[in-house]
Amino acid sequence: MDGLAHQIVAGIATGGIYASVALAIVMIYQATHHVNFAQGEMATLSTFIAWSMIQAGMPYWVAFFGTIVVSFAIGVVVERILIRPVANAPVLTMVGVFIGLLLIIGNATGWIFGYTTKVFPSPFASDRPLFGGLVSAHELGSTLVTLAVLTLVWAFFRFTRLGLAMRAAAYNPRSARLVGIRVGWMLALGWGMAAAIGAVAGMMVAPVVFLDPTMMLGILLYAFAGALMGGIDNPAGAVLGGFSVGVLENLAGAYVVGTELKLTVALAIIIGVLVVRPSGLFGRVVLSRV
Amino acid sequence: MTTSRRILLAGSAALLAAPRLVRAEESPGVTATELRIGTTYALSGPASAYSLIPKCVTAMVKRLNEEGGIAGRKINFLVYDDAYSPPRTLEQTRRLVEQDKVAFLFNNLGTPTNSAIHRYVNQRKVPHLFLATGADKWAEPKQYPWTIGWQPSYRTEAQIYAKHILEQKPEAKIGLLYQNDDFGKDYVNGVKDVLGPRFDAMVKTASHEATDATVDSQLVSLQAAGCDALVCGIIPRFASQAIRRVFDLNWKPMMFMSNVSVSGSVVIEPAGKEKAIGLITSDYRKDQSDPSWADDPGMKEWRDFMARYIPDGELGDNNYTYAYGVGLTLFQVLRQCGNDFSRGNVMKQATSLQPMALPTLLPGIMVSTSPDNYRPIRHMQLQRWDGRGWVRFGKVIEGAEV
Amino acid sequence: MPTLLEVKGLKAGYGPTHVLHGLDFRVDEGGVTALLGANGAGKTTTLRAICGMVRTEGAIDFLGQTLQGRATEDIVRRGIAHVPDGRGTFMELTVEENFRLGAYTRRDREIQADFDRLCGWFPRLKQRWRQQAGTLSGGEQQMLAIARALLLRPKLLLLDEPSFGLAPLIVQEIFGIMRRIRAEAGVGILLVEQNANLALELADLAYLLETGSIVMSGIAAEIRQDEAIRRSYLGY
Amino acid sequence: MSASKGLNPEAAIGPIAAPVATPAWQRGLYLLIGLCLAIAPLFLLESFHLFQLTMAVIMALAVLGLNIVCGYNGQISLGHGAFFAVGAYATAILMSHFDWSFWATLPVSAVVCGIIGYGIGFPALRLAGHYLALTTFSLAVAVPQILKHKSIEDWTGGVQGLFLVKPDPPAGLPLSPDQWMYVVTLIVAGVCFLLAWNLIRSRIGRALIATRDNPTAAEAMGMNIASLKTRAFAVSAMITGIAGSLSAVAIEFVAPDSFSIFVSITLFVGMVVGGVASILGSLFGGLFVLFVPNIAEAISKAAPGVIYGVILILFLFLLPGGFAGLIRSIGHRLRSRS
Repeated sequence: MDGLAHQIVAGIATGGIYASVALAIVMIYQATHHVNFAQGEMATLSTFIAWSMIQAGMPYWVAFFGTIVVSFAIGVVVERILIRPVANAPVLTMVGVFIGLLLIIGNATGWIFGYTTKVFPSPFASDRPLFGGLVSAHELGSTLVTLAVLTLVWAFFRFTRLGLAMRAAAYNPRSARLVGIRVGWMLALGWGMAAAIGAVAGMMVAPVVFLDPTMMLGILLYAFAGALMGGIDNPAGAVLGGFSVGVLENLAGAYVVGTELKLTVALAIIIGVLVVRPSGLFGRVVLSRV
Repeated sequence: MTTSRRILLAGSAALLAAPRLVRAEESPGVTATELRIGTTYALSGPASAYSLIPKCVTAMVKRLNEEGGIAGRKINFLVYDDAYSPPRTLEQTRRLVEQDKVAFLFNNLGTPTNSAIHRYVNQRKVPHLFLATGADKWAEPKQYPWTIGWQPSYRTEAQIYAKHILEQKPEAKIGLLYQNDDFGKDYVNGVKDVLGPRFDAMVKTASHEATDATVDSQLVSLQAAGCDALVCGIIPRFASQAIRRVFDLNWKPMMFMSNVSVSGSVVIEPAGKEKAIGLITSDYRKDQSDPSWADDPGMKEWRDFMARYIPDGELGDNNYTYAYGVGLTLFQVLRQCGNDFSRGNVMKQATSLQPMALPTLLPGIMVSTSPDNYRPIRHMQLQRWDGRGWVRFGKVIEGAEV
Repeated sequence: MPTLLEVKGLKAGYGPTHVLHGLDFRVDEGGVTALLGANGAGKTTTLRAICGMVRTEGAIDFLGQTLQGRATEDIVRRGIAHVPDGRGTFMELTVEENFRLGAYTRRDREIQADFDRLCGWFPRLKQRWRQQAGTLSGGEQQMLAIARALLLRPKLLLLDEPSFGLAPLIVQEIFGIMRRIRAEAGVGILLVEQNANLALELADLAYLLETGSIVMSGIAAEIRQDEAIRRSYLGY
Repeated sequence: MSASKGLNPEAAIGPIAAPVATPAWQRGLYLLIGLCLAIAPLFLLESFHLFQLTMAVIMALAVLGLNIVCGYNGQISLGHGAFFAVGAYATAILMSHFDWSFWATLPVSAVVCGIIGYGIGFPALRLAGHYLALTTFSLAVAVPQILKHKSIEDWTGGVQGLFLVKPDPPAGLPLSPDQWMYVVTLIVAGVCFLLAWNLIRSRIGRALIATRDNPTAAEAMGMNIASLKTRAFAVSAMITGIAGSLSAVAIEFVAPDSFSIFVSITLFVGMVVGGVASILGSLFGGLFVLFVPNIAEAISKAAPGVIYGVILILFLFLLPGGFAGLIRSIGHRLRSRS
């Protein structure tokens, strides 16, 4: 049973990675009601930007916050240039643009920074592993960072005027305009914030999985599963979902289906949740009477 | 110039044979002034980290052409992108063979990709030389006489580890961590070769996917199974993770790492130099980050070449040392061809290389081939990480004898 | 009473087709103007045109300034609140959040006071304060939509068929509230309604639309008295 | 739009007008021209280009499959590479393990893909728009992993893949294997295109389009939307699966690495660039996905993917109807001028 406990702890540690990316996905969904396929690539690009800053000699935290600012700007620019023009187009067009974005950002990152694996530093001391070596100080630290981001995001949406306006703009843009909300800017803001959160996720993930342009492809899928499990419009649920997927993946891999099908576990969770309980395990069910 | 002298000496026996004078125009890809050679590589996409290899070979070809080329001919080295997709490899290979009419193919990248063209090139009788893959299947001269590998296969490497474990810890419980693809599976096969029927009782396997975030879960399983030896057939990214995690878990197995993932600067340093102490691998190349090769003439030759031809190249990347070795092997074949670059003769010379040392290979490791030996490099030496560098121990081991 | 909204030669439509063919009408400050007409006459489009939600030609002047070519958000920020067809409440958000959104553009300190005042007007909303708007009944949603619009502290309120789909009793209640708005808030109202009788009772001015043109206009009370008009145009 | 005030007539018509009947002689003429265009390369091209063209036709067929469910029926799929893979493996397994002839494997491959497509069509019913895209995207990412799973390794050859051999030209026909492969591909693809053409122009085809453009109205007209959508998925999977079968024999090799997520993305790009909801567009799409990587490689050796993405977005922005839309609008302009 010792093995089981270890698997669970290790799963939580990996789950922290998924949770941070899931949070970014939920963020963009809350703000824009889009599921951004290029989220992983954008986060990876941000992490490379941070890496370049650190390579150039900047202290870690300067690079950290600098990257957040730059990523925010990138998110806003992407929304303005690529998403805005097709805002009223069919979903197919939108999905097409996301795929195009994925191709462009993913390949451009590889082109600029190369595909060799790079080391990304952690701000947390790594000499004393915890829980019998199952969790590194970095994993604990990054989980705390994720929870801090979650708290910030939650407070922002729950208590601030801007947060409420962003949710309103996403739910019902026409009505949002009628209360004077500048919907276009809310969407751009949402993209910016999602990109910034993605950057944080990338910077927390990279010290563990090492930095390369394809770092996020697998993670993104688990993160999607986590986000859906928690309810795609529920940040806290997404974080919880991310951790759950980490644990589930380990348990299923170690005891049920074998490690060759871990990705398929994520696929099964995605399909299962969407079909059986589309609002997620922790999501609110939206009732509407017409 | 040291290069050519070294190779001249090594290949003197072949040079003594009188060149058969065949009109060059009769062979595809060969004119009076040009020799055309092609390859396919992943120049784009995830596997394009390896694109440094053709980049290096192209630079070597440039140097060779500046020095006068081969038998009065300039070499034209064509590199096409297959994005590591087998169907694309076939398309690009057919383009090279049928449209560009290359004399032969050299150092194509990847196992699935080369598998897709394996039969095509053999049907067409196009030499398919020194592939950039460590799979075991390229040494079948009877069925596929036109295809030949270069580096020792992963399977051979795994055999060496398994044998070493049996010598040191006959009652070991072996954990085998491998990536679930052709590369990783070869480690399973190699260990199986040595252990035979004892495999199931002695070995606990755990695979991971290239898309996985971490290999923590697998390591936890293997540790929980009571393994006291660990063989890892994994790529650098996961290697660093595994070294670090095994240390953190306070698990002290006899740990073996695929020589794909033992670069001091790429793998060991990220994991922590002290955390890797005791790690064992077997290699045929010199690790350029190892200070003991600082004054080695072979590595100096390589560094001079890099400084002149690829000044912006990342010297810590061992793709460059690999490329330098395989490139020199090609040039030796071309020199042995004399003036006859017909496909038949190219293949004949490629499969009759007298034992030859190369500047970027470990001392004592020779490249040699014969018509029934399609494994140019069969030797490796075990080495152990001592906290600062790799320390070789034991004698040079010939994989095929294991 | 001074003029609040003056519309001249308003043309509007979707794509290449015109739905409105040159309308002239006005709303006075604190007054109620009713737009009457059958389904498809262009009433909803007229309201949308004022709010900048469709492409328009002609003059739309609000407090002496043109609204032509402005974005919806800007028009709203000038003091025009629109309760559109389908109500435009935020179904997924709570009643409280809908209230907060209503006051989104305001920065004054009286927002809380307005919340209390409107809760007094709509006690049912107070009861459902933390419930999702989507769970409210149709009447409650209509009340929420009106409350949400009033929280903007508009000078002009555009109402698109507030009685649509509601039970007669609820309709009575809502019209009662509109009388109150008129009396207490001093807000000008442009009311689109199919229930001509109710609308004329409330309105000062009335315009009758038919296929995108005004076929008749006048003082509401007079039209209400005129049996001929009622018979031929309003059908009751 | 408010549902309470009736339907918006524009939305009901949709971006693509209902097909207009063409006179029979004209259709015959088009068919004849098409046939000549299709057969000519057999005699004009050397074998490498013929091989490329064969692959282009195969990709076109796969794009056609995607177009049926995605273009005509509006169910977004980013996972059609999965059906392509299943078709390829069905043929490869039957040919290499059981020595079936290529022709005999085709119906099996079609049926297997049809069943799997039908199966996937069910959860798809409950997923719309982004969610369906996301789910199928996940499927495509997971495909290589499933293909090499050890429980089916004896059949699939695991990571090593399977080898098979092109069908030989029938004795007496003076054709090389490459030429014969082209003919085989033409025949199979031609039949599929004709069937698809007829399907789209039939009552079912109109129902598919109606379901895409206005499900409420379609349901009100008595169409069984669930059954239409799942069947569309099945037919679509069948066609893409047959394309997979053809690709297996044309390449003579299948391996998990041949069916990465990029196959699915490629098909999607092919559909958008060729023309969404256009039979002819699928053909352009096939040509595009085969030849553009080469062009992209020529523009930028380092990042053809960037060029690919840029082309995709440019098409979405400037030519949402794809090549087919471009040709259609040129045709309209010419006709209205004369």
